[in-house]
Amino acid sequence: MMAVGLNHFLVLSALLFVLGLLAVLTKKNAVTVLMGIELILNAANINFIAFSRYADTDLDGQLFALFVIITAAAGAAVALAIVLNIYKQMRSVNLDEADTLAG
Amino acid sequence: MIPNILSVIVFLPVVGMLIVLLLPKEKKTAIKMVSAVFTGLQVIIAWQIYVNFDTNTTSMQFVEQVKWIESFNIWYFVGIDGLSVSMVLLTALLSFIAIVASWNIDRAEKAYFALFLLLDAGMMGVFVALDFFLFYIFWEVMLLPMYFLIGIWGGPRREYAAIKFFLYTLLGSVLMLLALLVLYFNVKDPVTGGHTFNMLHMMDQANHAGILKQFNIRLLVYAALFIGFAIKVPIFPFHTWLPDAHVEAPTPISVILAGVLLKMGTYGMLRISFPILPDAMKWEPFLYGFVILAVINIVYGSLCAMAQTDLKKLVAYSSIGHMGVVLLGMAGLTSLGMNGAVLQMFNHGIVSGMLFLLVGVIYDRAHHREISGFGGLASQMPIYTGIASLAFFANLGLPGLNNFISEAFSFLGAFGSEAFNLKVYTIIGTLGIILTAGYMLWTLQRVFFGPLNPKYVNMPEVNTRELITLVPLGILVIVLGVYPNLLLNLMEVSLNNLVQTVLNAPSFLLGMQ
Amino acid sequence: MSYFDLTFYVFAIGAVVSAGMMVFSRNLIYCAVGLLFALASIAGIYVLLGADFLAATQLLVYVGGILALLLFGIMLSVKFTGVELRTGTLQMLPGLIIVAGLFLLLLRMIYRAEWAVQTPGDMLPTTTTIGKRIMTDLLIPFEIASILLLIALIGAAYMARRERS
Amino acid sequence: MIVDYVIWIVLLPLISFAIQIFFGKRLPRQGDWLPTSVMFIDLLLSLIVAGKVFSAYDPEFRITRSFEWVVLGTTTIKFGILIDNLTAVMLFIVTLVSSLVHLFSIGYMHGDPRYSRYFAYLSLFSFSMLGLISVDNFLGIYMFWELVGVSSYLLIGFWFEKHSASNAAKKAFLVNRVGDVGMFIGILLIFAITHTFNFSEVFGKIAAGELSGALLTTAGILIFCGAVGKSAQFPLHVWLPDAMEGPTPVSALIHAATMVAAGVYLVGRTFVLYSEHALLVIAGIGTITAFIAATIAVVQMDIKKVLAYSTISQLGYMIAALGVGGYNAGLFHLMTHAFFKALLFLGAGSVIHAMHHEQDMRQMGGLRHKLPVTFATFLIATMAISGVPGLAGFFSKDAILAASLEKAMETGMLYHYTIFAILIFTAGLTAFYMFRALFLTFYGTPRNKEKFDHAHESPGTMTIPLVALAVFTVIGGYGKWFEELVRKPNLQMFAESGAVQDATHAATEAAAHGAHTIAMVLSIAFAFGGIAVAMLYYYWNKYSAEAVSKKFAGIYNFLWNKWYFDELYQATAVRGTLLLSKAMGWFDLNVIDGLVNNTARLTTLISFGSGTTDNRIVDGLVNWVARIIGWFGATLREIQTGRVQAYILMALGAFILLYVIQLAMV
Amino acid sequence: MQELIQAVQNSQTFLSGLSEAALAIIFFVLFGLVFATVAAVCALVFVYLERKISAHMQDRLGPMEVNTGIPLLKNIGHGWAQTLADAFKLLLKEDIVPNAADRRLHLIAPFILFCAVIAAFSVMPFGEKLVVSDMNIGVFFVLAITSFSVIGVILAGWASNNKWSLLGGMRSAAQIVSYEIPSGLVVLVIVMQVGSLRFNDIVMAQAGGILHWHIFQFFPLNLIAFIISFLATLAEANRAPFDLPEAESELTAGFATEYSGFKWAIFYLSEYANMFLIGIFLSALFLGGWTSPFGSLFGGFFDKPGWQPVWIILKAVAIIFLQMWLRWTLPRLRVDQLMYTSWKVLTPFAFVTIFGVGLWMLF
Repeated sequence: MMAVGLNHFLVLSALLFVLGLLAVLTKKNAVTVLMGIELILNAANINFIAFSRYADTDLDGQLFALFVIITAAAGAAVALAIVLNIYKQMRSVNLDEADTLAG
Repeated sequence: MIPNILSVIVFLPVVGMLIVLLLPKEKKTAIKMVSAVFTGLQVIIAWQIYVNFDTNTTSMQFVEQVKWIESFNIWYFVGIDGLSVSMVLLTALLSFIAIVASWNIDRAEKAYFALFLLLDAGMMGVFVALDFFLFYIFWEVMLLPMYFLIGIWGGPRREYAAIKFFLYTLLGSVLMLLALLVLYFNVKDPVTGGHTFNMLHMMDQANHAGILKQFNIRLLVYAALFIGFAIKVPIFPFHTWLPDAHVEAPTPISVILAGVLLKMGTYGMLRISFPILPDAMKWEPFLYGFVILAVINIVYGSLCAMAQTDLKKLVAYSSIGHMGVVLLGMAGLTSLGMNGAVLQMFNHGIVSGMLFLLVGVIYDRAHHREISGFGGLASQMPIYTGIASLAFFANLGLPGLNNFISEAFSFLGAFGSEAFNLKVYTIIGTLGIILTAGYMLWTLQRVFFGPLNPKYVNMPEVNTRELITLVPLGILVIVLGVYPNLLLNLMEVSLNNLVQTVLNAPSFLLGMQ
Repeated sequence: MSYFDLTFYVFAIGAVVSAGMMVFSRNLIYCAVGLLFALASIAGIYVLLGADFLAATQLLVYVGGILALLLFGIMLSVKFTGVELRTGTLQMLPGLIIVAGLFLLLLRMIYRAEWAVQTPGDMLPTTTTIGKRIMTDLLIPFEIASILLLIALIGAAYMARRERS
Repeated sequence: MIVDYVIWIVLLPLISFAIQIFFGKRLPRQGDWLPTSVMFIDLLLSLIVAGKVFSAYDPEFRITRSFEWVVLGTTTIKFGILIDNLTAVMLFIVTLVSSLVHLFSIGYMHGDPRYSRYFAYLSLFSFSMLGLISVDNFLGIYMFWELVGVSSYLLIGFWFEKHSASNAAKKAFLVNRVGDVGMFIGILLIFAITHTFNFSEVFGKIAAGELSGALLTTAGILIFCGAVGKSAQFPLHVWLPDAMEGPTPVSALIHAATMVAAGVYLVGRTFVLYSEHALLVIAGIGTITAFIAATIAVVQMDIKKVLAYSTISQLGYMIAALGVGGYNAGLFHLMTHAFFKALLFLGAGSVIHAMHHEQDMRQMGGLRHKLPVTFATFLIATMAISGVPGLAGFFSKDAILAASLEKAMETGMLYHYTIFAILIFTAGLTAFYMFRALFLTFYGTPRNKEKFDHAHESPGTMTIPLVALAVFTVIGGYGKWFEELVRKPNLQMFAESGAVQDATHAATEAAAHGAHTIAMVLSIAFAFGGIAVAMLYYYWNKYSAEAVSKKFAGIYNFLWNKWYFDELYQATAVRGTLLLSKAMGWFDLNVIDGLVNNTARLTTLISFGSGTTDNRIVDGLVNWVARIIGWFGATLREIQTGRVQAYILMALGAFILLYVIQLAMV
Repeated sequence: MQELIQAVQNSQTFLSGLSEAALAIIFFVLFGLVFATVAAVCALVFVYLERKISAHMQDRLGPMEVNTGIPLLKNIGHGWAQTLADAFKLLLKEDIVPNAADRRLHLIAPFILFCAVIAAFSVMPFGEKLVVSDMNIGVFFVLAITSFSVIGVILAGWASNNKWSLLGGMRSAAQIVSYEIPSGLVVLVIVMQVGSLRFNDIVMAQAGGILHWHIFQFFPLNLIAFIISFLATLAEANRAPFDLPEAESELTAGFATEYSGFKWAIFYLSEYANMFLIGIFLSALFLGGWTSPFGSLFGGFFDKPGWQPVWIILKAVAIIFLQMWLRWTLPRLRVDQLMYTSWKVLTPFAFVTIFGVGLWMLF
């Protein structure tokens, strides 16, 4: 395995991204979807930081990652509140049942 | 002298309308007062115009020219000359009288008076506009309120009448629009070289370019304009809207309809078709067709009038007859005939206005207009009979009253016109006088003389409000009858000039053959 | 294999495996735990990339906060305790195909693109520079972020309240 | 100076009319004194004018003054006054008769509800009549022509409650209008050619030959139509008998002396206009009218009707006289006729007044003792009209007969001889029916006892005018003044080349004298013949009129129904126009309006047609398209599962697809 | 870590041949074990201490009997081997797992908790050189790692599949999370004064005798900060007045009810390790860490590097004693009081101190 370079990190983040996406796409439970989303965000963060490390000197990437984390936290809180409300509404959190917006 | 007096006189009623619209619906008297005041002001301004009118120049007076729409070279171009001054006075006077006459309109007064004032502005605008586009706009503005006024406040078959009136005039104005466009695109603006709506430029044949040079196009445009105005006059085949409109319209509206709207057709012809397309006008087949239609109008109108049982319809048909005389006078292309025709337009406005008011008086009391329904009113209402007989005699052309003068001049003008041999037609036309006398006296006899109809034993005499509307018209009838110069010397110079320009205008005929 | 590579692979594999666990496991809690280890290993990767401050924030915020939140979410949104928390999957096959396709595309992109790569400098402590940058250039985003968090807080609290009452 | 008098003569009645019409009721005695006094002032003024004119005693006497009324570019229309001997005489006649009638009506109309308005109308009539006489141009004369028509309309239809009265008024006005239109066309023709209305200018142009030949004759005839209408000549005479519906003084004033004379005056005034042929036509119509009227008068039973027909026949005489060139004979007869006919009418009026508005002679009889003054004056007038020598009537009628004989001798045409023969015969007839009326009313036994007892002589206001008129009837005829002053105008007089004395005048003098004596002899013979026959039938009752009427029933009925003219006109003109107007009305209502409505219906039909086709074809198409889209929609709807994850999946799928395609393309 | 690897590689021992990565693994394992044992030993000592102190506080003797045969040690007496006995007992005790519980989670939970606490030690400064990994973000790392324990608690509560343990878990998780905030804020106060997150920088800032300790700077504010920090970290460790979740009367042992044997020992151990962590953490921040209280008084004798670990441990023990003292004197807080103190008392005061110190430093 050649020395760990930028591409490795990119591959890793791509892989994580894909896994997160898979979770979002396939998981029935809303909470797991949220987890999937968190994972996607982290994958993005890895990219940011990887580039901030390899591509430029100052820490813009890291700062951006920081803000991503902050917003993710806020997002997760609100998302979870919503999920709980859905639960209160429909007694279950399975996304395939929450299809009232069906066409 | 009020600066830009014409814009004031045109837009004064619009201001009035706005004020009326602002007033709450309940304040009926206030609405009526406001509209009366504004039309009164209009009469005063009209008097100003009359006094300050310079009677010996042929050029336009009180001219106002402001750039309106740059891109299409449309100007707010207003001005009056001998031809339109009488019409402006007539409109102002009749509007005021019609407002006073509509004092006992009881349905939706606010809308009524607002629409009326708009109509007034429209009419005034038509007579002062010198920019064809502006003319057309006022033509349409005048059309709409009239539709509503007939359609809402009219008699039993008002919708039918209103729609018929609207469609007819609309057809006319569509044709006029076509002519307008052809003229717009083919008349070179001497100043800028581009297109122009300015009528004065259109009148100058030199500015005609493009297809307007070909004679058959000119004929087409003249025909379109003719039909457009013919509907308004109305001329024989297009006249059937008039009786219905008159019968169904409320009294003050039919006063305005007969008094002013009919004159717009002839005014249009004199202002637009004659000067702009003189050769098309002088083209033999068109001219003789025009004269034949005029004569038909006279004879046919009088005969139909004789056959009517409804008083208003009778007056309507008599208007058709009298307008026939105007057309005849115009066709002669003599100064005497032309002056007679324009004077007839004014006089007929006064007389038919008076007749409709009189019919209105009876209608308000008896709520029906069947001639046979009345009888022997003379003994019951002497003053009313006096005024009515004055109006009736004026209508049948008794000398000493205004109609005679204008009819005589029109016939004299038509008969003696060198340009065309209208002698035979004029003689047939004079038949109209007998027929008019016939049905007028017959009506006078059936309505006023003979034993008093028991139903109307206690019919109240004409009240002061009605007198206010009738007396000034009566005075005018007598004064103009005795001394017509009051109006004639106003319009004489410009009408002679119009006749001369049309007579010796170059003919594109040669180009065609 | 340098120490650096080793740690990278450790963390990378840890992250991927736990992410896989999260995705494919049926039991909700296992998903949560999977996510936990994934996040932890990602924190590790941050350290490898010289973002020590971020690693700590990652741990603090993600693992301490969000994950706890998710766990709470899972527990509160379960009809009754004790039953095995099953969460099925939907349209797994198509999902897999699409996701695989996407992954290939990403890979292609990664290897095709010529990244303006520089040789990485040595790992400097980042906290001070981050602190300085936040307080100077990025003051406004920082304040906005704080407001965002406040709003999220209030929103979540409000919803939670209504939810309880 | 004289002109100012004339202007005042004309305007005074107008002023009194204005005052009377508005404030009549409120004036003391309902204002009857105002118009009457105004009339007497006018009489005085016209006497002054006459005096001045007679003192000048110059046939060429002529004063004109005019002012510019309307200026229109090239044509200027001037309006003015023309005074010459003829005007002076006419002024005198009109004012005299009018004032006497005013006086008479005070008594006659006493107690009428619309008393003041009656006098207003009288002064309006006087104004228009005086205006007519004094005006100097064609347009002016036409205007006053119509005004006179209107005032006669108002006066005839005075008692408009009576249906017959308002009908008569309407009839009068319309018939006049027909005549007026003829005249108007004539004026048009003249104006078209000469571009002026003024008499002298027109005549100057004719003299200069601008207007000549056929055009001149037609113009002449057309202008004569006006006269026919106004003076109730042959075709348009039907309105005069009906005009008797009006109050008797009105008939006296209008239908005896003044208005009807206007026609004759017009012909007189514009005599130069008539070419030879025109004169023939005029003479013809005059004689026919005289003959017809006389025959109808013979059988009339209503006293006023008799007088009406006698007026028509006398007018026929005057027109015939003018036609045959007896210019001053005709006009002289006009003057004398004005006096005795007015007298006859007023006499009849007082009889009717006495008999409480009974006009049928069959109810009268033996009134000579009851109404001595009326009887005396009536007798004088009857003698005058019959042509008994010594009275005014004889001189003027004799002059006319002489003129016609002279014309006959001069032209030697059978046409003129027949005219002379008819005239002579009608003279006899006139004498017969006048005396018949006299005997029926005043002699014999009273047929209506009850009315006879009530009859009493009329009050002073009514008898004075009778006496005055009687005086004029007697003295009116004497003196040659009329002949010298009222000279027959001829073209030369107006030619710019200055007035050339009429050389030929003397030559005709001698021939005239010969004809004169023959005519006089014949006229006296016929007059006394007629009187004798009348005495036979009605005085000595030798033969009974009824028997004759039974024997000649055919003729009698024919005459009794006024030669069926009324029915003729009714059938042709009146009903014709009404039918035509009904037809036109119907035509207008159904055909034109029908046309419009049908086009409307057509358009609705077309629109309905296009509507149906539209919604079947186009709509069909549209619906079909809609269905397809609906189907697509339905199928695609499955995709909208509502599950967020499905959407993301699809999005990503699409993204990959695009990416791949893009790759493939590159 | 890097230098160690370099040193080994070029030390020509049999180890240098290995790749860097292998060496890294070896070192990792090595350090892990060292810490685990040190922590374990300390915990045992503290367990014993706690038992004795609480007894004496309640005027009783505490464990006296348990002893071993080992010659020297047996005559210490006072039941010093009691904790050993307990430990052995727990190790041998049957490990019961509720049948419906989630076996794997049940197993992992305690270890997560334990790892969280042990990992925090890697940063603690026992001396200027005596620190495992002298991280630049030392303090922040401690906060981050301790937040792991929340997960452990939740999982423990959930995995034991019984209502009480779940509620206990939830409640203690809530408690830990809500007390994290004041402790985090208060740390900020110190970091503001020192300007760096490294422990050694903080400690060195307090060199020079007791007067230089942070607790005495900015007089009242830092003292308040110390108190808040002390209480908050206490609550985070679920100790004493804040130990509602384990309150015997209501929720039996809280999230640890279903645990027995070795796993329970782990819990117990991590609790005491946490106490010890708090001690060191607070002494480092407020009480001058490894600096001697005497500063240059005795000619800087006590300041020598050798004394540094002694001072820090002494201070830690003092804090631990304080904790124990609190435990056995104050009554337990109700849940709402618990939350109330956290949100309505500690956090506001923390803010006050931050502002106060901030303003103070400006002038």
